[in-house]
Amino acid sequence: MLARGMGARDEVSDTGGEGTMRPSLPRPRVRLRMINAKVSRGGALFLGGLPFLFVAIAYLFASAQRLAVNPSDKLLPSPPQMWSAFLDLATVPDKRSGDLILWVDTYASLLRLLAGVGVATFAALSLGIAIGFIPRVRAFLLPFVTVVCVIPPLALLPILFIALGLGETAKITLIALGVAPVMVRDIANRVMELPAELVAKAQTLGGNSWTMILRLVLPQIMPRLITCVRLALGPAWLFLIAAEAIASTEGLGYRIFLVRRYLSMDVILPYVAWITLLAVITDWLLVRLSRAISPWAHPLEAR
Amino acid sequence: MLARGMGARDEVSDTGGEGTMRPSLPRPRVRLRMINAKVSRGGALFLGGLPFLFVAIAYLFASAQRLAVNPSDKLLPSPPQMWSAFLDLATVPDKRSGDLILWVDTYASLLRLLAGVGVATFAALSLGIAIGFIPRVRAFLLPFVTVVCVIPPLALLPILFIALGLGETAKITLIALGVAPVMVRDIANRVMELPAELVAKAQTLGGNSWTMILRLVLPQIMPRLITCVRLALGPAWLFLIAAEAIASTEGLGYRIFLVRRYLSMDVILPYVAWITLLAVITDWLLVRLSRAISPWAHPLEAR
Amino acid sequence: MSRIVVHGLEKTYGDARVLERVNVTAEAGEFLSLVGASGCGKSTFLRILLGQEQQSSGVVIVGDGPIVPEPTPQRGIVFQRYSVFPHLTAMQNLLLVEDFRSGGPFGRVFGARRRNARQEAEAMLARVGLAHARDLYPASLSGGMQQRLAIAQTLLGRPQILLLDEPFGALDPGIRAEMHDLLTELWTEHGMTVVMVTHDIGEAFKLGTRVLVFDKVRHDPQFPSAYGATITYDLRLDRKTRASSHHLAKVAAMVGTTRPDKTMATTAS
Amino acid sequence: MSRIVVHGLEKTYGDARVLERVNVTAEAGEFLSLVGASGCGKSTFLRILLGQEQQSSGVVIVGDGPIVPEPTPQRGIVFQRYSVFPHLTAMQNLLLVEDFRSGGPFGRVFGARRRNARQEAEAMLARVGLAHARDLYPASLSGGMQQRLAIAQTLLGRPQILLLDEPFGALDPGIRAEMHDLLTELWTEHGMTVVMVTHDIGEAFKLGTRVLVFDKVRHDPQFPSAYGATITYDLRLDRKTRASSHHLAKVAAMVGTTRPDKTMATTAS
Amino acid sequence: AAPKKDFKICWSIYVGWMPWGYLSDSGIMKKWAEKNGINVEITRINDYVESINQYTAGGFDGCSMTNMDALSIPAGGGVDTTALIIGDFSNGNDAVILKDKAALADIAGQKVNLVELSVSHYLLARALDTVKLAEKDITVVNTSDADMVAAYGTSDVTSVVTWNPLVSEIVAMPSAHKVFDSAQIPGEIIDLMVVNTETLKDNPALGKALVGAWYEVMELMTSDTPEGKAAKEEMAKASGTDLAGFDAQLASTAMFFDPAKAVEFTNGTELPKTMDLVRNFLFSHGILGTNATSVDVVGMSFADGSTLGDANNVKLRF
Ligand SMILES: Nc1ncnc2c1ncn2[C@@H]1O[C@H](COP(=O)(O)OP(=O)(O)OP(=O)(O)O)[C@@H](O)[C@H]1O
Ligand SMILES: Nc1ncnc2c1ncn2[C@@H]1O[C@H](COP(=O)(O)OP(=O)(O)OP(=O)(O)O)[C@@H](O)[C@H]1O
Ligand SMILES: [Mg+2]
Ligand SMILES: [Mg+2]
Repeated sequence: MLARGMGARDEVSDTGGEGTMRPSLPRPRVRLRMINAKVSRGGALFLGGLPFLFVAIAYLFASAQRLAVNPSDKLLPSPPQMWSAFLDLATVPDKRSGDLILWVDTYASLLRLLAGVGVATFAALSLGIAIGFIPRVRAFLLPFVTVVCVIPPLALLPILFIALGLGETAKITLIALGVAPVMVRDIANRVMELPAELVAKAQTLGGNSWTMILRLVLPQIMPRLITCVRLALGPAWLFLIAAEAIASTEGLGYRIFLVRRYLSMDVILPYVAWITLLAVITDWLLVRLSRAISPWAHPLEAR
Repeated sequence: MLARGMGARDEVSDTGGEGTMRPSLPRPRVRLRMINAKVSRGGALFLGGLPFLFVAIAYLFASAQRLAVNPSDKLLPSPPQMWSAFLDLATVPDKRSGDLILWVDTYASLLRLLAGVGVATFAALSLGIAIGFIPRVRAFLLPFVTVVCVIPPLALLPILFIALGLGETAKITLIALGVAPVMVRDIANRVMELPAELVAKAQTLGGNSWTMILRLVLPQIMPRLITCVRLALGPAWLFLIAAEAIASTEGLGYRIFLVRRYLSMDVILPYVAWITLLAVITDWLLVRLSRAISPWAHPLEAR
Repeated sequence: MSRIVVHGLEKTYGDARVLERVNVTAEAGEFLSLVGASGCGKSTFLRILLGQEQQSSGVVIVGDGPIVPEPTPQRGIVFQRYSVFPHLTAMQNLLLVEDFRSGGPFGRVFGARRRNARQEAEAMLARVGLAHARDLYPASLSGGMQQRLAIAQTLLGRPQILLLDEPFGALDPGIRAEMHDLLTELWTEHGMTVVMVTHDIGEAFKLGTRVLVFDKVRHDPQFPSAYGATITYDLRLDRKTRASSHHLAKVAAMVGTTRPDKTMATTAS
Repeated sequence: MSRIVVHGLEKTYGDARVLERVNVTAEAGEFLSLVGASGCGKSTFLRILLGQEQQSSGVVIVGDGPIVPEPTPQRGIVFQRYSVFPHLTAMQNLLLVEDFRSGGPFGRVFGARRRNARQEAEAMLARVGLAHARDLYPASLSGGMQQRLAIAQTLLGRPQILLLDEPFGALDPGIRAEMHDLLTELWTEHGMTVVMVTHDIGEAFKLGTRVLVFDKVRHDPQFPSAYGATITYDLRLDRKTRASSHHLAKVAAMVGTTRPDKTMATTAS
Repeated sequence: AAPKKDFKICWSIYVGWMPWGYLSDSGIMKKWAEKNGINVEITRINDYVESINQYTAGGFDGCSMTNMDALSIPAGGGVDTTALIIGDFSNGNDAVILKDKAALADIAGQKVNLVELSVSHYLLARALDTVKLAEKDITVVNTSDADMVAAYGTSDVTSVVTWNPLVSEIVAMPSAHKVFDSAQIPGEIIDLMVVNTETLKDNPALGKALVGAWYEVMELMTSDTPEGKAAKEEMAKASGTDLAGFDAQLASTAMFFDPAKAVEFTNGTELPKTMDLVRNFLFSHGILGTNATSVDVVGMSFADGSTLGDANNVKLRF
């Protein structure tokens, strides 16, 4: 079950001088229990890369096979095809508008995403804390949020668009409505999980509901909130794409939707890859943010 | 900020005899801090009902207004219209197929949902635990799952179809792919948050990786898994509807998309309400399940 | 003002009765030492005095009227399982006290007041021997250090009633003695009422003005949790009794002799 | 077989040095009592022996070879902050030991073996005075009861090396004495090696065959965490020394006199 | 409705409606609006159904749609609607396509993928009539238009009914056989620009501006000038294809470039007959409003003043 040769972390040199963190004697060549066998940096890079490599190879293989049968197959274009289509979008100004389509799309989409997720995060923070911390607010809002959570927003699209128009507001609202309820519930759950002792203690120190929220709940919930945002970004992209598919003139989702009818996978796949890249960068930034804001939640020595 | 008259829990009768849980003297009429003021059962029912009441009134008002202008307005039908449309679907056999449409749709959708969420739950459990518990699997799969988490599955639909066809498999896969990555990440996070002491202790008692998973990780993660499923049900319905919009002959999402073609909100709204009802019941069942499986996580006396 | 009156207190969890017929009156400024077998309900009693839990029946009067059924700054607590705020360093944990006390809209004091608070916190840190750990988060503190931090935090709150649940259990004898001095000092200075649970009979006698023993008087071998514990011994200490090893031995013998599933006779260590 | 050899052990966290130049050899069957000021690194030392943490440098040999850097059934532990499995009742917590030991694919034993395990667990529950709490979850147990459960669980595991971190701190004198007896009994019976951290010097002398004092010898007032603690006193106890109040007073005086930010002289309480 | 100055028109991408995008981008609309003293804002909505829904709900004053959808959605929804411009009818743009089968009759027993209740569905019904089959002889699978091309690529799908540009995408695949198209029922699938009747009555300027701008573009498109070619190139680009592709689509669209031809079509006797077929199709599929008890609930009026259906409830006017 274990990849052989990966347990090689015991091969550290035994020259470590005084004060170094490494043991000064070579460690025994023991085979640790699976859950204790740590992975070196290089090993992690290698292992983490494997699944991507596998997918890439599978794609190349399938694409080559399809293209061999039908050279103008659109479903699985070859990497050069995708690259040239992507480059076109990124560097060749659009004939009609003179814009560099990729960048215009990216800018528009990121703005919407930021606004939508921002609103949702704010709602999660304020409502989540209120619901989790104040029993009356919980009694008041939790049933409603629970129900709203399961209403598929896409089914109510017509009402949403008619109430809010087809502009940016509706799109941002769709994203916010799409991701906020889950976030609110999650944060509320976490607030309810705060140790009762800490809350009691804060009260004996003179904390009132408001100052406890500021000084106890907010900082303790922060790392979770960031995790929450990280988990919400996936659905947020989904709603963004859905919103842009209905009414807009630019945006990553709009472009994908537009070319989907023609099965232009040579545009769709690079766009999806680009979205993925953007999302991964966001995710990484959020992890950094969490470490910066809540160092206590990320001890230096992880288990 | 507090609803007056809601703090009335001190008006318990002082006739409580021996051995009763109520205090035998009337409690002082104190005004508790917001976070401590508990809400009585009736109060909770009343408060919890308020938002629904508010939405209902807002709807009735808006609907009446639109219907006054145009009696056959389709956007916000009146409750009797919706009720009769719903009743039709539930009780009158379809002219073409002879089916009771509502039940056929419900059955088809629930089956898909169950299968999709079931697969996702299984993946979350197995992958989540493996990623959270075994560093090598974490190094191997976490980057990939993180990336997959942010790829909007709807953008890759064409590939999904071609690979899996248009049948049930593709729909179930879409649902599973849509909700699984977030669940996997969430469960993995929770497993990583397990107190290091408990894991160390289990090892000193002779637990190996497998038995620790069975006896320590699995039961401790269970309540979270159920919460996870509860949170995932919202997105799952969304993906179900999206999947059914693509190619199908029955299902709740199919019906909604079909009648959206002529803005039959008198069908859409009851269908959405019906979905919501089903989802709320599922949610409630899951809470009961969690209490049954993990009584330790739900102490009798909540804070 | 900080008088405590408990009358006919009873506490049950479901079927299990933990405390019953507990009656005790403590004048302002008294120092009550609570001893009793493990699991007999001492922490539960403190939690009720704190307002974190409510009695099942009976009256609890704190100060001028019935107890406010929620924790207030009037009553301070040190929990048995040391609890400090994990997201704050040792220093910040202490500064938080003044921040909370100010009750300002930002939950934080500024300017001169903050500087004062910082000085006070520094002094307190030094007194509990944590000056060098000023900037460590609780996760990096040893068990005893966390406990000292929790005590320091509670003392900084200057409660009128101080509830201590085995506060010195995790401390080495040297530091324990220092903490005894610190506590005695603050107690004489501020005249607060103290209720302390301890398993160290010597400590109970050294610090308290009164020693209370919790124990079960009734007993059902079939269903051990049918009856709860109550106060079986209430000893007022003056300088003479405090020193009397007779009383000490008596209390020591009482503690731990009525465990519900008792199988052998025990003596105090 | 269950010999422990520690040579030149050093442990640092970032800049802070907690332990340095720790050398100790314990033969199989010895009972080491560890005492020392709060925060000096006793728990850290135990965690290293357990394999939960790794030393920064130095050699640790357990049994026949260098320590396996992960917890194994060879070594049992009772943590300072009592930790039992919150999702299992008291009884289930104890049954888990046999389940884990069996290592079967279901993580559970069946039939006669389960019946035996249940009997053994019942007996152990009764010995630690928890028979009546058999079906309670840890959340419903008092601090002392959880601690007893943790001890019972660890003892059921029959480790060759038993690591105890202030195991009896939360127990009343009566139960504490019983637990002393229980531990001594199992120790003589199974001949395991015990390393116990305690703040109760009396306990250290009563139970141990050897008392080790951890303390700092070097000191930098500017940067208190520059130097770590080491073993400053190593006393082998035979029947004579065990009773000697001279040695006891000496150790008591050593403990808690070298706190990094020491401001006053202390004496043991 | 009181007279007003600002109007909103929406359209969606389809070969016959591409001029709406062009006349908005090129400023022709602005010119005509100013000439009539009003403002007209033209919005493209990517999703065709959503554009009709928005119009029906009152979000827009006018919208591009087919005759069938105009009858079922706005008119069926009580919104009195006038077909202001009859732009074209489909003359091959909609088609029934079979995979590996060449005759329409082979469709019997197959699963047919199409956008249910759309003009494709109507086309299928008409096609089945010609080979004496009924809908119960096949299984209709609702398939979203966005996924039609991809769906055709899967092995489950053996027959589809759809419209351009999807038809040309699919027909380009080697296995595809077009077995029936709208050229066989000419004039029955009509692409309109409809406006709210009341708004139009109170604001005749709107009608003038829209019609004026539209026919200016029509003229431009037919003129053999560089400007005309440029205009068509832009439309081609906007619909995601090139000039050749766009021309190919135009070839199967009977555009009324000449207003007179449109008037002639409107006045023709075929139109009421077509609308009768359409409303029967809608009624039999239960789309004429849920409370529709007969085909006659929604009335239509024609250029000659004749009506079809409930004369007291005329909601669609040609
Ligand atoms: N993860 C960590 N990061 C930084 N410092 C740490 C960490 N863990 C422990 N320390 C430091 O190591 C020192 C020793 O801690 P340890 O818990 O071993 O003390 P101890 O002797 O068990 O004390 P006590 O008697 O109070 O339990 C403490 O000063 C503590 O601040
Ligand atoms: N939530 C609960 N549900 C059921 N029983 C409980 C609960 N909390 C406490 N108990 C029971 O109440 C009894 C008293 O517990 P408590 O913590 O007050 O004991 P204690 O005197 O503080 O003991 P120790 O000295 O060990 O800390 C215990 O027997 C415990 O099992
Ligand atoms: Mg207690
Ligand atoms: Mg320690």
